[in-house]
Amino acid sequence: MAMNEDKERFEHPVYSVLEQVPGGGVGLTTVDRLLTWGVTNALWLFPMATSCCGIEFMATACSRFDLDRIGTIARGSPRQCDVMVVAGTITVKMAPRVKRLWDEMPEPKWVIAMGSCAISGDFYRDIYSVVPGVDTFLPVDVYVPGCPPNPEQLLMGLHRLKEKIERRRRGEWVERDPAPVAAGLRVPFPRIGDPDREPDMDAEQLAAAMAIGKHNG
Amino acid sequence: MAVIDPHINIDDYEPEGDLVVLNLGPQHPSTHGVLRVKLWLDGEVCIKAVPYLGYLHRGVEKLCEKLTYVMVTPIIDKNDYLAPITNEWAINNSFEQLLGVTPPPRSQYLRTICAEIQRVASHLLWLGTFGLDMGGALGGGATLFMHTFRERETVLDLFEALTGARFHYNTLCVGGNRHDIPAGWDVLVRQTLGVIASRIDEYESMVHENAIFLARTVGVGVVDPVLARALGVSGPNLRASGVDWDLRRDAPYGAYGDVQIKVPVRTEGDCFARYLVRVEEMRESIRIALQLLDGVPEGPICALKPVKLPGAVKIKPGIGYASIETPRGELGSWVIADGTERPYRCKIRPPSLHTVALLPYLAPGNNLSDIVVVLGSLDPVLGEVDR
Amino acid sequence: MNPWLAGALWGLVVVTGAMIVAAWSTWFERKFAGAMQNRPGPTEVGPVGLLQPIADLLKLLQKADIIPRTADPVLFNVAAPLGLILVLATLAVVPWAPGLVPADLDIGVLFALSISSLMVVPVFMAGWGSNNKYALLGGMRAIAQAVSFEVPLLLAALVPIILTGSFRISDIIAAQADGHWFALWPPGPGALAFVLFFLCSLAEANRIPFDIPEAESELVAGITTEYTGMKFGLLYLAEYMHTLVSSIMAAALFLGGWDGPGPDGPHWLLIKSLLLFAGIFWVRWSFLRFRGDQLMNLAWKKGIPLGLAVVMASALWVHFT
Amino acid sequence: MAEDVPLIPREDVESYARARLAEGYDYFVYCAAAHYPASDTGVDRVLVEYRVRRLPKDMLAFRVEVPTGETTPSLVGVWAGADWQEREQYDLVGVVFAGHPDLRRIMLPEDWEGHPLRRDYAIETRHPPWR
Repeated sequence: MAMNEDKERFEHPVYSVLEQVPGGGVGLTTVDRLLTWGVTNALWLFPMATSCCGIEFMATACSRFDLDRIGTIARGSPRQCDVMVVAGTITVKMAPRVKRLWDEMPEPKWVIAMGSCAISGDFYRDIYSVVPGVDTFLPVDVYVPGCPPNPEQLLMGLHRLKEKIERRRRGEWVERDPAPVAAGLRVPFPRIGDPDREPDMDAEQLAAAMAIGKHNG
Repeated sequence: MAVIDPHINIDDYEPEGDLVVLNLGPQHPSTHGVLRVKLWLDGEVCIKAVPYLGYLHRGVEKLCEKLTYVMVTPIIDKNDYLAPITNEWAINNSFEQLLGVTPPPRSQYLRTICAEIQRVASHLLWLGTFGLDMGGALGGGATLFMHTFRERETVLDLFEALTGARFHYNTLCVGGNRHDIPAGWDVLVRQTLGVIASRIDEYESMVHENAIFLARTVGVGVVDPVLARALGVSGPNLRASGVDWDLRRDAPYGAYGDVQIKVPVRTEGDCFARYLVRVEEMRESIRIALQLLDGVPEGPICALKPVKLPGAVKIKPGIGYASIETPRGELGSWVIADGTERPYRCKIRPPSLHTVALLPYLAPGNNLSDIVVVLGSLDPVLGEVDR
Repeated sequence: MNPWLAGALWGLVVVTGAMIVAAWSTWFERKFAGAMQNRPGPTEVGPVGLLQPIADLLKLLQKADIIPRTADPVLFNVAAPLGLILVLATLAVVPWAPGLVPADLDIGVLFALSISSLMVVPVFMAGWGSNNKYALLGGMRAIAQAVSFEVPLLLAALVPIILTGSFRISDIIAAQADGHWFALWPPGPGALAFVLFFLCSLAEANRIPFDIPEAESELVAGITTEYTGMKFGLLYLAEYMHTLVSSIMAAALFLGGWDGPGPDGPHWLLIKSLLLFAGIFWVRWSFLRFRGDQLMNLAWKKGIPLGLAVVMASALWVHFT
Repeated sequence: MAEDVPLIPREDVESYARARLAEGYDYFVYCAAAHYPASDTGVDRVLVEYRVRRLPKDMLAFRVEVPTGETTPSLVGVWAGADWQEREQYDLVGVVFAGHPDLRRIMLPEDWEGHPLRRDYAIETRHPPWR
């Protein structure tokens, strides 16, 4: 599975080719910086916009804030995107689809959880049909809190994601963001990679995601 | 195009070519949220459309039973996320009716002005996304979208000045408002609405006589008024089909009794008529808001004393229904009170749910491109469809 | 000079030039769209965002290359480069100045048009090979559209051929010397044929208002739905190149090619075609999209009769002068 | 302003509804249901309320009581709008409408257990592997 830890080890054929070149090791650092520059300056977003936060996402893409300034555009197909922005509440019925779309995105890829519903479920965290935060099934890189977050906050989140990518690509160890504390969460649900998470949960979620389309519902 | 029975059994249909089953959504650029429509296509012509709802079912009604009357307002905000203030108003209207309080006139005026400004913002967003449905994210639609969002931002600024939030204001409470008008707000409102009024003319000149816009909307997705009434369709969608009914005029609430309301009605019932009605409504809303702004009475903004505790409001047993006219139609709340500080049952009557119910009737016989346009012209908000 | 060496040099120059123009036209388009939409467009990456295409390219190169398990791997993989190759092949017959032409074929116009009409093959290969319903619908629409618009496009291209009496593009350009551009002279058929040719090449290149094969609002991303990384980049680039080549052809056939005030030369062809190219962006960012059947109506009921009329008119002109 | 809402016996609902439709009440507003668990005031039952309008001004509501385990006739044949509304109330409250053409769950996945808006349904019910 595509986990956070895997991203540090992600290797492209470009690297293996360059290592054969005499003196390539020195050049690799420069090439790596160039490639990192390319990645961080062309983050294409997949708007997983389900509710209110989706409207603020649209506002961010529009003329006052303009995502295009930093080279970021939104594409409709997950195959061409780098960052999934989960904007809005994810319900039990929707979660397998989100998981499936996430798996359809090509590496390297990142997730931004936008808004408190995507972060922890917020108001609805105790509701029978709402997933208490997308970090229970997606490896969230950046949390953008707010209900909904202002466009400035989403831009800040993108900036933070860039910084994280750069530091990771330089080989630094980047701690995961701490799980936001949802006060009064009655039924805690461990997020991906937590030690108290049931070991076969990932496989179950994957199986549920792959099963969609086999039945109506 | 032959009229196809919406309840056709797909096994009985003999296609000209092969049948394609296409799932539009739940994550699709133009389903306006997380609606999923299962389409059976013969070539590109739809034979049958079955919408599947519930991808945003957040259990708001169950949550209302667990929260007190005071705590319900911020939750309800999130239902129709394009016009949050009308959600707050609809639910508080029901509570006030059961409680037997009437908000003071200043609060009524403020609510009405906010609702009308919100209607402008909501319709602006609709116009933009309607353009996206026809022009795509990389085309003229995007240009229209960006322009309408520019104006919508200025409306959000007004609300930010009034309540501190861009949306999800939590500004109404049982018996009145929380936030009084800040100094200079009325000047700001006049200025902004004046600009928007002039910009609406610009949009009209951009799309109104555009041959492609006309070709895509005129005569597409005609809604039959009898069917619309039976399904409970309301708001601009119903008025575009020739039914002259507007709660603001026919059952006045808030400060609507104090103004003359001209309700735009079209009889064609197609996408273009819905566009015309909405654009005319924007103009009308601006006029109403400006007219009310001149006569905002002085006085308190809340009939009850300011709420300090979440359990401060208790309502004696009873069942009540009250509804208001939102940008999408009749939004009502059916509330059962049982004498405690929490509602026993809270049912929201969302206009969008009834609007989406039109889709199985409108889609058959249409091209795939037209289905997207028809869905866009109905302006559903999935937050309130699924609740 | 050795013909092989000459061919290689020409290929290098033309292909590199066209690639650079197409890559930076994405930057130009984003700035242009920004200007139309009250926003700045790319600003942060390099001065006024000029390095944005390079960043996009580097990013696309690093993306994982996913071939869906159910896709047809041959069609899926071949479609993207094939599109680009076909578009570049068209450039071989474009004369940039008198004597300055990679391959001065005596059937240059036919060659260019037949190659550019082959462009629908990779598009349908991508649509079919992806094994995705949206992509398939996109591919089907592309074929229907190409078949419809091929006829008026050829009819419009016949007008300069009839007026010149030659299929050789350099002859056609030479016939337009000293401002006798076919878009202006003879009055009437030339101008109509130019408009028709331009509109049909918009449709051939799948540009708004004729971009139904990749209508984002209905088909998510159309034929490119399943493509990742650089393959998507190639398809995207091929689309831009196709638009660019259409502009160059229109400039050569109707706007006098290298002819212009002051010294003649390749710069005039470049300026004219880039202006047409910018015009395409202008159209793209201001128009909505037609529906499929309306498009067919336009091609068969308006385009073909108009094409026949201008061909007849130009034949009569040649006959009586 | 408490309105007077008649409680119709279940067997008469359909004829009552048809009579209202004949009077011109052709606008369907909603169908809502509330669950009342067994108590000293009555058995375990669901209260269903229909509301219709005669545009522009008149509005009318009527109620039906359905004991748990029994059914009430569906009004889809009278007002087409009752279709999805009754499905929703079946899904969330668990009241079964006899004669409904397509009584499936509408909001929740089709394999869901229980009806969440019943008073005995715990709000924080788990649904592995998603919550």
